[in-house]
Amino acid sequence: MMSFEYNGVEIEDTFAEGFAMWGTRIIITAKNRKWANIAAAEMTGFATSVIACDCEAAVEREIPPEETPDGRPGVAVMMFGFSKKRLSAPMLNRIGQCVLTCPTTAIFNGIPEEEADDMLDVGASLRFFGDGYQVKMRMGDGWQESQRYWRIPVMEGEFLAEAKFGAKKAVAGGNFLIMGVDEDSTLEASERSIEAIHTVPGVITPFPGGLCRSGSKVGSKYAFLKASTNTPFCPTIKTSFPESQVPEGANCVIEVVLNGLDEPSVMKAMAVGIRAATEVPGVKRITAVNFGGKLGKFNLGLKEALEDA
Amino acid sequence: MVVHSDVVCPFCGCLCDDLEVTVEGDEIVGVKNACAISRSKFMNHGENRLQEPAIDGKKASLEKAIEEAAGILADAKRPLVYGLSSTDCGAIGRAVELAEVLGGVVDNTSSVCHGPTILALQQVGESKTTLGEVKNRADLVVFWGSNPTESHLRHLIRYSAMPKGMYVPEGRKGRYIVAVDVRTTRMERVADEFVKVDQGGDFELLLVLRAAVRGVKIKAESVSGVPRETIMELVRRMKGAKMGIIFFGLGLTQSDGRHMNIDAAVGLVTELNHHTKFLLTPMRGHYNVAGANSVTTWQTGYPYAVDFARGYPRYNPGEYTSVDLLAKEEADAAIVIASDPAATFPAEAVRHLAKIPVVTLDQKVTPTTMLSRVAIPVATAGVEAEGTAYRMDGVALRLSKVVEPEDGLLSDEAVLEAIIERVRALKGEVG
Amino acid sequence: MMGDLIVKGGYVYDPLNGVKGDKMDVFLSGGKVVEEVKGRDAKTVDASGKVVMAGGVDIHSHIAGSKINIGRLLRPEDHRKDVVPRTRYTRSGVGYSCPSTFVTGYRYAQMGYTSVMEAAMPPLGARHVHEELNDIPIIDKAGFTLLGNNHFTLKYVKEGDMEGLKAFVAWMLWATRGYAVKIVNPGGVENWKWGRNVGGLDDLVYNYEVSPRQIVTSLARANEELGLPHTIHLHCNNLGVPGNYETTIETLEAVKGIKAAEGREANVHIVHAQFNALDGENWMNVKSGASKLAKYVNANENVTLDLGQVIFTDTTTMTGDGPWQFRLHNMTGNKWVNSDVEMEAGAGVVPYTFKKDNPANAIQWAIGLELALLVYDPWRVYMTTDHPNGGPMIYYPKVISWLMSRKARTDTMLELNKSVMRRTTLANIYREYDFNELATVTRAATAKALGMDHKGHLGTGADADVSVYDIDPSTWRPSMYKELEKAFAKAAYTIKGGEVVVKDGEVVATPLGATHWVKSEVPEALETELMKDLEADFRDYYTINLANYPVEDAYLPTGRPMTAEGRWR
Amino acid sequence: MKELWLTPTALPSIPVEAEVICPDVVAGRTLKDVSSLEVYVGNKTHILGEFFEVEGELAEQASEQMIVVDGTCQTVKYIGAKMTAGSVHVKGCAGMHAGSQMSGGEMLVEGNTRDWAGAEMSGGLLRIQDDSRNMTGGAYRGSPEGMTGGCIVVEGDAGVELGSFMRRGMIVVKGDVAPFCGVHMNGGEIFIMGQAARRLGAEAKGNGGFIACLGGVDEILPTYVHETTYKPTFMKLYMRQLRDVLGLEEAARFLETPFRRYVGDLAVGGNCEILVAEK
Repeated sequence: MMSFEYNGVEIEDTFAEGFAMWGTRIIITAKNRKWANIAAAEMTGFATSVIACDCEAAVEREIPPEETPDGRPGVAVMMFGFSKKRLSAPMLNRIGQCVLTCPTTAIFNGIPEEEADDMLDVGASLRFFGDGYQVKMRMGDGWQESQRYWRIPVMEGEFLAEAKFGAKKAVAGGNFLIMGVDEDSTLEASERSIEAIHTVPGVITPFPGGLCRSGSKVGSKYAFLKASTNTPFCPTIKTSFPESQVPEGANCVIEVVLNGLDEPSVMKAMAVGIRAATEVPGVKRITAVNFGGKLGKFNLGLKEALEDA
Repeated sequence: MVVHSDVVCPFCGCLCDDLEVTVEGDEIVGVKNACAISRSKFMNHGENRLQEPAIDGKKASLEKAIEEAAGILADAKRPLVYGLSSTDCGAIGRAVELAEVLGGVVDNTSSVCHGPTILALQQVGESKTTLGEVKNRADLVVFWGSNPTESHLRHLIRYSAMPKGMYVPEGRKGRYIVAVDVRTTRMERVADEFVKVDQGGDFELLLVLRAAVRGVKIKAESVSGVPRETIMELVRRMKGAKMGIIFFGLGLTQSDGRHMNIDAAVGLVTELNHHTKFLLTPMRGHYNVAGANSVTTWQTGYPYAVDFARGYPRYNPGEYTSVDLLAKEEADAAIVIASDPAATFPAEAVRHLAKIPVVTLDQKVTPTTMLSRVAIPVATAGVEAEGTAYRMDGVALRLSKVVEPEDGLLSDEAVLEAIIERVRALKGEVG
Repeated sequence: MMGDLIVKGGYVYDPLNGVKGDKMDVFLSGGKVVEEVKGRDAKTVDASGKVVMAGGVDIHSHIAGSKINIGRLLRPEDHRKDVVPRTRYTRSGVGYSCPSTFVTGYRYAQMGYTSVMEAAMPPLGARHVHEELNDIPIIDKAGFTLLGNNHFTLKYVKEGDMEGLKAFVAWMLWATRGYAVKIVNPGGVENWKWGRNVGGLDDLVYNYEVSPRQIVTSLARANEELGLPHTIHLHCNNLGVPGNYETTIETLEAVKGIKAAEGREANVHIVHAQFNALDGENWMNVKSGASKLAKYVNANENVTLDLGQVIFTDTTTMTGDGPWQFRLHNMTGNKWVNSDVEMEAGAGVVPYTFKKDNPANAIQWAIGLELALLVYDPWRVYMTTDHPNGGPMIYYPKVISWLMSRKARTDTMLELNKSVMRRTTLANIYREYDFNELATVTRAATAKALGMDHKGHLGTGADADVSVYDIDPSTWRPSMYKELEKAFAKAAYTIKGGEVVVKDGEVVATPLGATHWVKSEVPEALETELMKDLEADFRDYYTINLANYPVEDAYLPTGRPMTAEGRWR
Repeated sequence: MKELWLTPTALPSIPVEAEVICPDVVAGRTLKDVSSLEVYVGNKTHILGEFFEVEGELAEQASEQMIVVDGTCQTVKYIGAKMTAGSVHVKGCAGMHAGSQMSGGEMLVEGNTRDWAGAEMSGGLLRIQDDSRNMTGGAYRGSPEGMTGGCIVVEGDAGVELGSFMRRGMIVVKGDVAPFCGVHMNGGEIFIMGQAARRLGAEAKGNGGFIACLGGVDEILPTYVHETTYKPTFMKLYMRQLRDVLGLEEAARFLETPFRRYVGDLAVGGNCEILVAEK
């Protein structure tokens, strides 16, 4: 495989294979940062990969009070699902179980209608939790952009939820693999990578801490298994696995996986992530995972990403 | 000597139709069955009469007076036609036509009495009946802010309290009568129960009654000075009545809250109809104020405060009502028919009335005729002229002529017709 | 004195006289249609290329009296969207669902209608009705006296005193100057005075212990034995209740055997049948019962009906059916007026909007048209909107287009809630009225049903009421329904009593039309008995004296009595 | 925006009905045309130019048109009525029906307005910098729908029946409000920063409607029940809107204020809210 050098690190001239998903952004606010973060953490729990989770979700960023609709500390959470329906169902469940239940929180749409490809009417179902005592709140009718909220009475007070959330045709499956000489340098590079990625709006990294150490490939020798460990990149079987792709001198590989609202954001996030990784000594090579373009419609080339950035 | 029987009384909204009027020559010498006010109206119809047509207080011929009146009105930009509740429907129809020809405003006395009743009706409706239903069925009668012992003297006897009816054969004993008012009136002696409500507190009491009828638990110890126990007892009575009715008067329409008081009363009655039969009826004052509303409505779509300035009727009490037009110094001429605004309107309105040319048609000398540029005496409808009048409940009756008017005295209708004809001529509309 | 008039060269549709679009002249003289006019000073109305018919006769409308006036009073918000300025010839007013009196006359005349029946006159309110009728210019009018819940009716029915009932009906028609016997929700309105209703033909009226069945059959018999020109004019029980087509058919079965008066087959007229032809159990699963009702009507010649066609608009409902109006108020939350009339009747008024996306409304719309198209004999089904209940009468041209053009129906149907396709048969009906049938359902048949021999046709001796519409039937096709609508909205000419009152759609003269009423002599002995009865009950139960009850001659400046010969025992 | 200047010259004592003072009417005309637009005084027809000096520029589209009325016009009715776009600026008082039934655009009245200002409004912004009288944002007689959208800001006091039969939209009053505010209300929001007189929310059905009393209230109807006192999150949204969009700085004071929540009108089975700021 062709490769090129970037910041002294070998980058394979390959591409990450992104695929289409629907993505949304929810802004959770609360009385203080603590409760906003707790709600966000709960809501994005167990949402790493649609292989076995109902959706992919993660915190995009924390939002300072000045920028939230109600002036309280906020967190932007993004969620991705394979269709509008498979996005709104987990949204409803997770908002219902993790945010509605969490003291002092409120939720707001994070993708304005003019930027969205569609609006998901989560409030239409969520409101029923009010058992008839929910109140429809309208703002701006006839003189500003019309906004709709539901006010649902809860024991602690009132849960305020915006009725509709913008959804976009988004890109999931952005990734790159960092291969380092040892665990310390690889982990360090990966963490820096994630930090950098979080500076790019519209992108999340749904795996633990943004990182996936296992990787995965489609299928397995066991017929009942949909996916299994990414054998070509496992250093411990570097020799015994015939087509291993772990380079000489590399003893640890960590995958960075990211989803974004659009292709440019994902590309940009990959670029800043890769660049941050290359700055850590001990990183041997960086590559990306794809399936020959059979799985997803986005070919997110590493070279293009770095060149554009 | 001639005895006219079944004569309709042209005094109050009761329009009692059982009067016996005895006439000798041209004089009424006796009135039977009538209340004191009615008798006095018949017996004294000749007193204090406006003697002859006058312009600026000086005697004039009828033709001259009509000519002058037509001139004043035809020249005006914002003429007001007002009064009409104490004359017959023929005159009312003509008054509407006059206003239309003039491009002016026609308004009647409901503007200052039961106008709020109409505004409420237009908001929420009403549930009403002719008075016979009350006589025949009502076992609960509520008088709210009305005192028939002083304003509608035979109401209690003929319709609402005393009469034996089809399903109330016991008469008074078959009915429970409640009076609600802000001060003790003679109704306290008539009623089985007198509920004293704080001044300006009717609205709250009506709302609470309605809520209680809906089954809402009332927490307040008292509302508008009425203890909770009294309220709950009243609600129990209302829901338990076979047929109940509320008669309301100016105590409700002209007190704090005005049309909203009636709105709330209508709401209470509507609510009660989910449980039993309940109705309400306004106690209209002038004998044909209901007719004034009726005629104006069928001719224009609106009951009072109708503006023809744009060639078609427009309606807006508060804007086209007489008191507002006068107080805002908007009207520049007025014709008053069978009414005495100079005695009854607020001072600021009267002040402007005194400034503008006024034409008045009346039988008697009144403060209004005295400030009028043109005053034209007319025959008394229901005594000296026939016509139609509408009872407070909307029943139309034929007014009779029991004596001939003095020579040359025309009815309101005839004078208005003559004025319309002259105005048309002045505006070049003849032919 | 009016001059003679020749309506020249139009396509004349005069179904009663078998004229089906022949090109011919109509001669008018002395307020009548004549065979020919002599002399040169006859004026000519050029009708060439146009449709000529007798003036329209509306058999069921609400144009005068306390009910419509309550509607007017209640709805200033309705008036302001349709204002009518005064002109050189006409008074100003307001239109839409509760038009003022003057405008009512003008608008009917502008559509080529020259006679309109006020379908509900409470006797105690008759004076009021006549006052308003006298303020409705141009058109001829008549009021139908409400008798189905009258104390005396119930009393005579209870006593089984048919002769007493007949005498009372005859006297009432005189006292109110009424033209026909109107029955509204028999028994239900009396029960409403206790806040109740009747649920079917055999429920009992409180205190009187008589059933709607007895009331209807007795009044129908009395009506026919009195030889009144029109049959009973019946607003059935259970109006607006899904499944009520059964009540309607049951009612028709009940009157079936009653011998009709001489000269006609019919013994009952069902009003605004659309509201009484609902199938299903509730408003959620309501469907059309029109085909079932139509089937019954096709098989039974004693029945006539009018449509009560629904129009999709904001309108004002008003009926003598108090309990129904309360129900409607509770269904809609709209403002509600109830108005009871002692000893006799009642009424209710509620604003209502028929909406295209409302499944029930879409079905109701279809039911009216199904009835019109599935009843084969146009002489027994008449066009009305039950103005303003189904919709304001200004929409008659729209109804005409639906009757005459399947395309017009389809175009409307496509905008409606889909239930109209599934729960009615309208989409499968291909019938389209021709001009002859239209003339039948709008004038010839209605006049005939009313027993007005001088109306609804253009034969010699008929009243000189003629309408001319600017549409050429030789080139018109059903796809051109918009042109049709336009032509019937504004008549090229309307001629009333031989005088041109509308020209090019504008009113040019406003004579006062006649008020028709029926005079039926009562044998003296019976009348004496009746008066004794009336006097006693008036004294005890009414709030006005009997002497002040009958409408005085002064209220009938243009009264036109028709004499009915009764059969007495 | 192009500015058309109308300077009142000699206004008669009888009100002038000038619904032509509206961007939709003047846009696309010439100054001469505008000057000869019909206005009504009593039963007579006049032209605009008789009562106003007409100067300035005219736009093709209403949305590009601003009308400045340079003076006080208490007796001029229907200014800005039924406007759909553009802007009207009255540098004085305006007569009855100012901005009534407007559906878009902005109208500013520097002085006070008479009855029915913004009545049956469905969109746009009407700002009155002094008092407004009765029926502001209300329904005309018989109509079951008053305001259905848009925003009215009254910087002075407001008269009775403010927002009657309101269905949607927003009204903010900086001063005091007379009785029967929000009567028959069925949606929409009303904010009262001064003192609210009694009988507010009478016969209100609710449907998401509420009245927020920030400056105190004389008396709550007995058919409203007190539910709780809390700090509603949603109120923060409105207070920020008042402060940031409408420039009402005082609103910031209520960002952290607890509110007493009342619900009614139980007489009509309603669930309208009255929220009273705790002092």
